[in-house]
Amino acid sequence: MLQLFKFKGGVKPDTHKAPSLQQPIGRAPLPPRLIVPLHQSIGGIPNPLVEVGEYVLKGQCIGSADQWLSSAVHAPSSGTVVAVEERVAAHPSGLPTLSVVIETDGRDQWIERSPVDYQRLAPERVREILRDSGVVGLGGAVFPSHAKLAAAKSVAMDELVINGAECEPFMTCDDMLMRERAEEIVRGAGIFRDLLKPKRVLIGIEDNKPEAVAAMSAAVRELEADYAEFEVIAVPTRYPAGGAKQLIRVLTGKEVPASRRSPEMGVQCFNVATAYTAWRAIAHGEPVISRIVTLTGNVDAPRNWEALIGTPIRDFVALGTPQADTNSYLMGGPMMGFELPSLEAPLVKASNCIIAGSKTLFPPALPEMPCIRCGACAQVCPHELAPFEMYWFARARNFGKTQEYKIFDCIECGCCSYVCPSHIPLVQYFRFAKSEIWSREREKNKADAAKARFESRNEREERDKAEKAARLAKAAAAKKAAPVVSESTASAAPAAAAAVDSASEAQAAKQAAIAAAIERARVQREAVQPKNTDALTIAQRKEIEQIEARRAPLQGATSSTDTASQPSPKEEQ
Amino acid sequence: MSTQAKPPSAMKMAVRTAVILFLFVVAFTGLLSAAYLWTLPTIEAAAAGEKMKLIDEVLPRVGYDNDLLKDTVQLQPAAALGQNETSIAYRARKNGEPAALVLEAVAPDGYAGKIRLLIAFAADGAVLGVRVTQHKETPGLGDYVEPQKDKNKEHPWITQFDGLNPGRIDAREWKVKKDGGRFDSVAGATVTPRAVIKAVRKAALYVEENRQQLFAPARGEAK
Amino acid sequence: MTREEFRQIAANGVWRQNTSIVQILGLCPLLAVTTNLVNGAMLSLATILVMAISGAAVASLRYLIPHEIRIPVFILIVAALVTVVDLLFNANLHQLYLVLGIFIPLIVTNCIVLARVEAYANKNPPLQSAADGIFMGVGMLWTLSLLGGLRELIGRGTLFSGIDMVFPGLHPLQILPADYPGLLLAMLPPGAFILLGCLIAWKNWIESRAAARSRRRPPEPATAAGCH
Amino acid sequence: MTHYLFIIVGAVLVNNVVLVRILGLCPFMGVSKKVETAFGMGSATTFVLTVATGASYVIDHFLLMPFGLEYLRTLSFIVTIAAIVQLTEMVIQKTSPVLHQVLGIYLPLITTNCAVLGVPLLNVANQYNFVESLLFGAGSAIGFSLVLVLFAGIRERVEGADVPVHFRGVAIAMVTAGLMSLAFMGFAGLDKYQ
Amino acid sequence: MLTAILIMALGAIVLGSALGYASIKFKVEGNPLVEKIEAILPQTQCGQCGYPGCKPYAEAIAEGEAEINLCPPGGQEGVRKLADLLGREVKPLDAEEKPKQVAIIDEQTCIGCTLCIQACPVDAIVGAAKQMHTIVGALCTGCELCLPPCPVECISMARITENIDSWKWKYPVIEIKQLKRVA
Amino acid sequence: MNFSTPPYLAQNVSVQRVMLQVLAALLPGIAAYVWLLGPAVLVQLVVASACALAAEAAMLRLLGKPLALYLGDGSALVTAWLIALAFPPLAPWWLIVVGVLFAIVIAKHLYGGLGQNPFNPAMIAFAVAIVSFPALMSQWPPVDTNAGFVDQLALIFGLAPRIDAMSGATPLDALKTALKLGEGSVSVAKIVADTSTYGQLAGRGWEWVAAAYLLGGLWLWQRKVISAHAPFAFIGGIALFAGALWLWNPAQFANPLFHLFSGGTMLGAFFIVTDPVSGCTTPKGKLIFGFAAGVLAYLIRVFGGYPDGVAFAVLLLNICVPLIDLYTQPPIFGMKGKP
Ligand SMILES: Cc1cc2nc3c(=O)[nH]c(=O)nc-3n(C[C@H](O)[C@H](O)[C@H](O)COP(=O)(O)O)c2cc1C
Ligand SMILES: Cc1cc2nc3c(=O)[nH]c(=O)nc-3n(C[C@H](O)[C@H](O)[C@H](O)COP(=O)(O)O)c2cc1C
Ligand SMILES: Cc1cc2nc3c(=O)[nH]c(=O)nc-3n(C[C@H](O)[C@H](O)[C@H](O)COP(=O)(O)O)c2cc1C
Ligand SMILES: Cc1cc2nc3c(=O)[nH]c(=O)nc-3n(C[C@H](O)[C@H](O)[C@H](O)CO)c2cc1C
Ligand code: SF4
Ligand code: SF4
Ligand code: SF4
Ligand code: SF4
Ligand code: FES
Repeated sequence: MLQLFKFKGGVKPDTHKAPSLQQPIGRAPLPPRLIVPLHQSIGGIPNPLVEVGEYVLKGQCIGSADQWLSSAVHAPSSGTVVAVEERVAAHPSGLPTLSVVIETDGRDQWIERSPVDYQRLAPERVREILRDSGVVGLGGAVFPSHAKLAAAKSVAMDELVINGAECEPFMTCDDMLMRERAEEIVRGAGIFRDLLKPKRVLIGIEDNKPEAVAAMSAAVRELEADYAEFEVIAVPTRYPAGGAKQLIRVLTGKEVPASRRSPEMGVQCFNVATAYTAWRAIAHGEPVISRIVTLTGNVDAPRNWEALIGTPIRDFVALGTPQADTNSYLMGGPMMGFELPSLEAPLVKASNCIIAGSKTLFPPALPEMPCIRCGACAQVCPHELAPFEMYWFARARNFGKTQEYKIFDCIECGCCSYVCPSHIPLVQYFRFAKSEIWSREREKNKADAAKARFESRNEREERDKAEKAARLAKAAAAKKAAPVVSESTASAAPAAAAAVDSASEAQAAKQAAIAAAIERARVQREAVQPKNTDALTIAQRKEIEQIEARRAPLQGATSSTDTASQPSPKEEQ
Repeated sequence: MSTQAKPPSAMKMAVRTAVILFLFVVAFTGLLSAAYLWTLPTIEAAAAGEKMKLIDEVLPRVGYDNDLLKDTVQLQPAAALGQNETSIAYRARKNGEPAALVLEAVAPDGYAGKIRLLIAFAADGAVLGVRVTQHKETPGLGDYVEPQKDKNKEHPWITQFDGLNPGRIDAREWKVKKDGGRFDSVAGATVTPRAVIKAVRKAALYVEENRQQLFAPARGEAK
Repeated sequence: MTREEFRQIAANGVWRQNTSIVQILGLCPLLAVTTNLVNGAMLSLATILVMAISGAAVASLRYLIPHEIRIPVFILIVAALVTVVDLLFNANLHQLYLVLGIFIPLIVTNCIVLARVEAYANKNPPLQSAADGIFMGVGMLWTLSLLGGLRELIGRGTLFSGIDMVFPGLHPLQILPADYPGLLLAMLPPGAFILLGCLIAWKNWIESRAAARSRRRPPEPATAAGCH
Repeated sequence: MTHYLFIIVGAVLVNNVVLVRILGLCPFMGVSKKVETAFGMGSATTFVLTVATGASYVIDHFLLMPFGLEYLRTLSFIVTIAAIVQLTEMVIQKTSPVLHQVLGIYLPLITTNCAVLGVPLLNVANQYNFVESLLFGAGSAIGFSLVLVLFAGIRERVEGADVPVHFRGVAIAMVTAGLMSLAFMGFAGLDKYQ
Repeated sequence: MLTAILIMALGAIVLGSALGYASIKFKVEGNPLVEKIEAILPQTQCGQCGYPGCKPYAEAIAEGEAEINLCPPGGQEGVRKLADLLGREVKPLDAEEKPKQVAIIDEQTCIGCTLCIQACPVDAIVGAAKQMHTIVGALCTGCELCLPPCPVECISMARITENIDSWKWKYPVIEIKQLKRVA
Repeated sequence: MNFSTPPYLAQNVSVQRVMLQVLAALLPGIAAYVWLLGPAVLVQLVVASACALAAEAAMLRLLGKPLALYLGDGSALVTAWLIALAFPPLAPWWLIVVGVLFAIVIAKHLYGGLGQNPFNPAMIAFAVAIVSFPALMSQWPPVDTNAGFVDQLALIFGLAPRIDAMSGATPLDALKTALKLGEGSVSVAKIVADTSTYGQLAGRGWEWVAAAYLLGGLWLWQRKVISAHAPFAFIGGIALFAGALWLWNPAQFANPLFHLFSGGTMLGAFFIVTDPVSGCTTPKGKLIFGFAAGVLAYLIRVFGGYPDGVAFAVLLLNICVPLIDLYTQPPIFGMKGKP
């Protein structure tokens, strides 16, 4: 048996897993409308490939990966695209994001699927297929999996860790998946193994899921021949044993610091569901259009459902019949998840669990008291940070100090908040500090770029001025018909000679043009202004669109980083 | 702003600043020295007055007629006085006859370090007066040996020594009441008085021992 | 010097740029000698003298002083004046001289003196500079006296102790009952720091009240720490 | 030997320049907002103060005392110190930009640090010899730097605290200094064996 | 008295010449402080501080001539950083804090006069003479300098609104009582 | 809006519970104290608690903080009880009031209240009192003169004159004075044998009070309210220095057990150096804090100007806490053995 290691800290909340384990995975009914956000993974935002009114087939790509670090998005069922617009997202902000809305036709008609024998393909090609099938980490981070499948060049890959720990309370989607589809998970892990070529493949499962351990062990045993280096290991139950770094630590003894990526230390980690979807994508040609979602909490029928991505959460939770005193819905587990701002938001690839909450299940937060520096938070922090110090400085908005205390090593697991006797929402403070730091970083970069442009502009102006002076001097000299041009002016503006032209004349012409233009514009404005902006004619709209279209490439050409700050045309008026 | 002007060479600059500084220094040192010379006599008088004021507290003017600041004797360091440097004793005379002696003693074992005392002795060795001139005893606790700080304004603690002659009083009595002696003390702070009492007694015995030299009429060095 | 200018200088010195509780300079004498009111006041008077004369002197000589050696020259002027004052104290107020100890010579390094010389006298005419020195000193005078009075009162229950060193005929006042035990801490360095802290907070309070009244909009707290 | 030890302990802790003797307060309050800067100020002051005590001793014993010019002490000490500071600053700025980064902005402030003049004057009052003077100077400077850095540590922390509005900033720093000074009273008596 | 003057004069000559010599020998140009200050300023180059650009303002601060609370785009946060750097007390900003903005050109009205291009300090406007101009949103710092020169007033400022990528987690708890107190 | 944030689960812990456990742990010590010196200390506890709650309430009102929430947290009571236990039991009532006011108003609320004070409020109270009123603070009733409760009340409330008989010194103080007066001619053994002040280990009966504090402290440790680092480092610091000097010269220095069971050692070790707010937070920091405080406490009580050094030692270490914490941050996950 493998020697297990320990990670420091961690907590043991009640698991509440049993209720949703009573039933096998069900297939959620097809909803009348699917709302598919284009941005469902880390990385570039996929470009929409469909227009309103287009008919799409199940599995048809509707958003193509934008860059290498990006992942495609597919239609979960067949039907008509009724809108490509901003829809509220399953995101704590409750802000909208560009989504494709499909009215399903109930036929659920697949596009043509093309399974491949990946062992014959070049690894590059396999990764491309995974990207174009929208395979992303289903453990929660939705990081494009193909990007994680390139081994570091300098370090040999020792271990591939398959994460079946599922340490969050309430959540059972991975557990059920392992119980019911163990073989496909193992085969999917086999793809990862073949791409990464590790010495061992370690499947870690918390020891409170004996059925899953048994099922996975059986699957590995059955497939023995090809999967000899696979090992299924029960790890002690302690939140957050499922955090990639914690699981890696427990299984291999390696500690991956925040500043490094795990492949650099010869190990990589994937969630079991990710492995499953990878197998489906390669061996069946099925892109990621559905996932297992646990529906539990304050509902009459807790259960795991295989639901289509894009299913509105309102439709989804109805499957479990929430009880009357339900007052909130969480997406994700109770430790790391968030309260859904709206039930109109759809399920996405990251939605592993929906919990209906009530006052008794999740009592309202007790009032925040001051930190008494008791150190309990530091004792349970799996990353061995000093949460109370980060809190102290985050609260005072001293962000430099929070970084000194390594706020970016915090994985936001919530253990610290869980044990804090002062009921401080520590994780919130950390999130607040992190997003402030990021935003300042953005602003700083912008300021630096602005400064550079300002300086180059100043330089250019200086040069122009010098040139102009030279030109004028030359012109004056010419007028005087002086036979000799002074040495220095000649060298200063050698090219200007061709454009000798009375400067004042040009000035006058320009002035007149401007005056005319001003007049024109005044008339124009007077004509336009009284009109109400929302009563625009189709023609006018078209015109605006044309202008927009003209601007778009311009923007693309010049804007480098921040497309976000470009206001949409609506705001313009 | 003469940035356009060529900066002068280092040597030239050195000379220039030196000269200017020189002029300023001469002017202001002159001013200062003048003030010093002008105030010098007053300062000396003030210092002497201060000294006399202190001495007056332990030795009333009526008892002598000489200028005792001029009639001094230098004492070598002596353990009995708690001194490890030379110190000065002032001699009071009445009609040329030795009348009293004022000297400094140090009680090394106060609660918080040394306690400096000024003691006046009569020619017969009796203590005429004691004053604490410097100490670091705890304010509000041990500092009642200083008459200004003593709550008992009528008979400050330190006046208990007046008129006593340790040569005639038994050593056992030369202690605080708590230890079976004759001196009062404030409860809770007996370290300080014990130290002062011991120091006064030692000084008295020293005077007794060296009376010859100390009261000798001629100007000479004692011991 | 116009009236308005004069008023400005006075207001700056006495309150707006008060050295002790606004500029937080010249702290050592402020805290060290204020064990009673008389000490504080007398040292302030000495400082006023030095500041007025040095201000005037530097302002008159400012064109003669090269930039490179301006600091040594300023210090020279101030030090010479301080020593004169020191000698005067020694001669005429000998007892007080002994009490104030090294804090008279330390007027030289009292940051205010040099700061005013450098920041004001070096750029302004003599009359204004002298006025500036005097009013800066007046600002110091009232703060030192206030602090000294407070410390004395809390620590001992008296006021004006040591007045006999200046005016031999006068006597200290016993304000609190004679059996008041006296919070000795107030007379010791910790008490000085804490009371000065409270004094500064008091000034902040007055200013924020005045600001609130005049603007009906509260100012930001002095330091932007804490939560909003 | 123990005598020297007691001088140092006395100067650093028992009679700490800042908290007990109340000298050098302006930089103590002014340059203690951050530990880093406090450290720079401390280093600069330590250097200058040690040099200043040495120089003052030499001036006092070889220029002033032989001619009975004790009344020129204040004047000559401070002018010398000012010059030393300025020279040091210029030399450091040219020769070691790194060091200047650390100490540069503090050096000019040192001239107006009472401790720099106060310690040589105390040396004279205590009648210390050359070695004792140097030790006392260095000890005082170390004591200054020590409390400065510790104070900066506390201030950094207190800046995040919910201090009542009117006490924010300097006022609470004063109170903190007061409580530090109270704590330092605990050392009282530890040097009395000298 | 004479000895006094002599001895002091001796000292004066020594120190004076040393200082004078050093002041030339060890002369240093430039001021690293200015760079540090400038790094804090937002580089909007708007001139609202009363100086022609961020750098002149930085120089003025370093010289001790300018207050640190004059830059509105930097906001209170900028004041705080400057105070930190310079060891000065934080002061309230000498203006209202404005929300972040970008300039938008109404393309229908624009006559292509190029005046705004000349005004924009950070080259955020593109376009050629007599053609339509457009503002590159990502580059615009919102300094409003292009508004006055436009002869046809076709430029307006728009607030930047939050989207899902620029969204920030909010400060967790608002201690209401506390707030009231500060106010 | 109900601003709810993850995690949505929480352990059943609160500041109030922590503080109540600390108060509970003090009870055995209080019982032993009452048994030894009579019920006077109970009066002091009541005075201190009432004053602390009143001051806390006033400050909370003044600063506009929610009264109900903070007044019930129990931290003011912990401070008040520690003050009452550290002051002489027959000290006049106003002395304790002054101490408590200093602790709550200046040491605690000027820094923003609970959790934000850099100095230990109770020890500030003690230091202020002993510096300002050394005489009152060094008068402890001898263990034997068990005056009646009424007499004790009369003394506390100033209705009876303070008589010398009521003012002894603690064993530590007495020993120090005796050694000082003896000037090396008397040995510790002789002094201890001479008077009735000294009991088996430390002062007569005082060791029982210390043992009861120890008991309470161990219970706190077992309940995980405090960690063992600081207390044991503190005890170790005192024991090490006391032991070394005792071995070197047993005539002049009392044995380590005497030091461990007299004065504020045990109260300090388990209730004062463990104060989470003003103490170090890292494990290594706690060790340094405890050890250095122990050493300083020993040096001050043996060589310094005050009868016991725990308060000053703790305050001096409070000054160093931010820097100790800064430089003893343990390496975080993945950074072990790396800079
Ligand atoms: C900006 C960024 C770049 C990353 N690049 C890679 C990469 O090149 N290769 C890789 O295997 N993982 C990469 N990762 C993935 C992380 O190392 C980590 O495995 C992944 O985010 C899973 O996170 P989780 O453990 O929180 O789910 C990257 C992550 C981020 C945020
Ligand atoms: C605190 C925490 C707990 C996590 N728990 C789990 C878990 O129980 N199961 C899981 O598969 N991933 C979990 N993750 C995500 C993993 O860190 C990691 O992203 C994932 O295993 C990588 O696989 P993927 O890229 O296939 O998602 C957790 C992450 C964090 C930060
Ligand atoms: C802080 C403090 C300061 C003290 N200062 C003095 C002092 O200055 N002088 C003194 O005699 N006793 C002082 N004592 C008291 C001594 O420690 C000792 O208890 C006392 O002198 C013994 O006196 P007794 O013999 O009257 O009981 C002080 C005590 C304390 C706690
Ligand atoms: C283990 C423990 C020890 C404590 N020790 C003290 C103490 O020594 N002094 C004190 O004033 N408060 C103490 N408290 C109470 C509380 O932390 C204190 O009031 C805060 O310092 C006030 O902010 C203690 C609390 C706990 C939990
Ligand atoms: S658990 Fe809470 S109270 Fe304790 S140190 Fe951490 S943040 Fe502070
Ligand atoms: S949320 Fe961050 S700080 Fe808190 S326990 Fe988890 S990793 Fe540590
Ligand atoms: S106000 Fe600010 S952004 Fe505008 S020019 Fe001045 S420093 Fe730059
Ligand atoms: S486009 Fe206008 S507002 Fe934007 S940066 Fe240029 S001048 Fe400023
Ligand atoms: S007055 Fe002493 S340093 Fe300023």
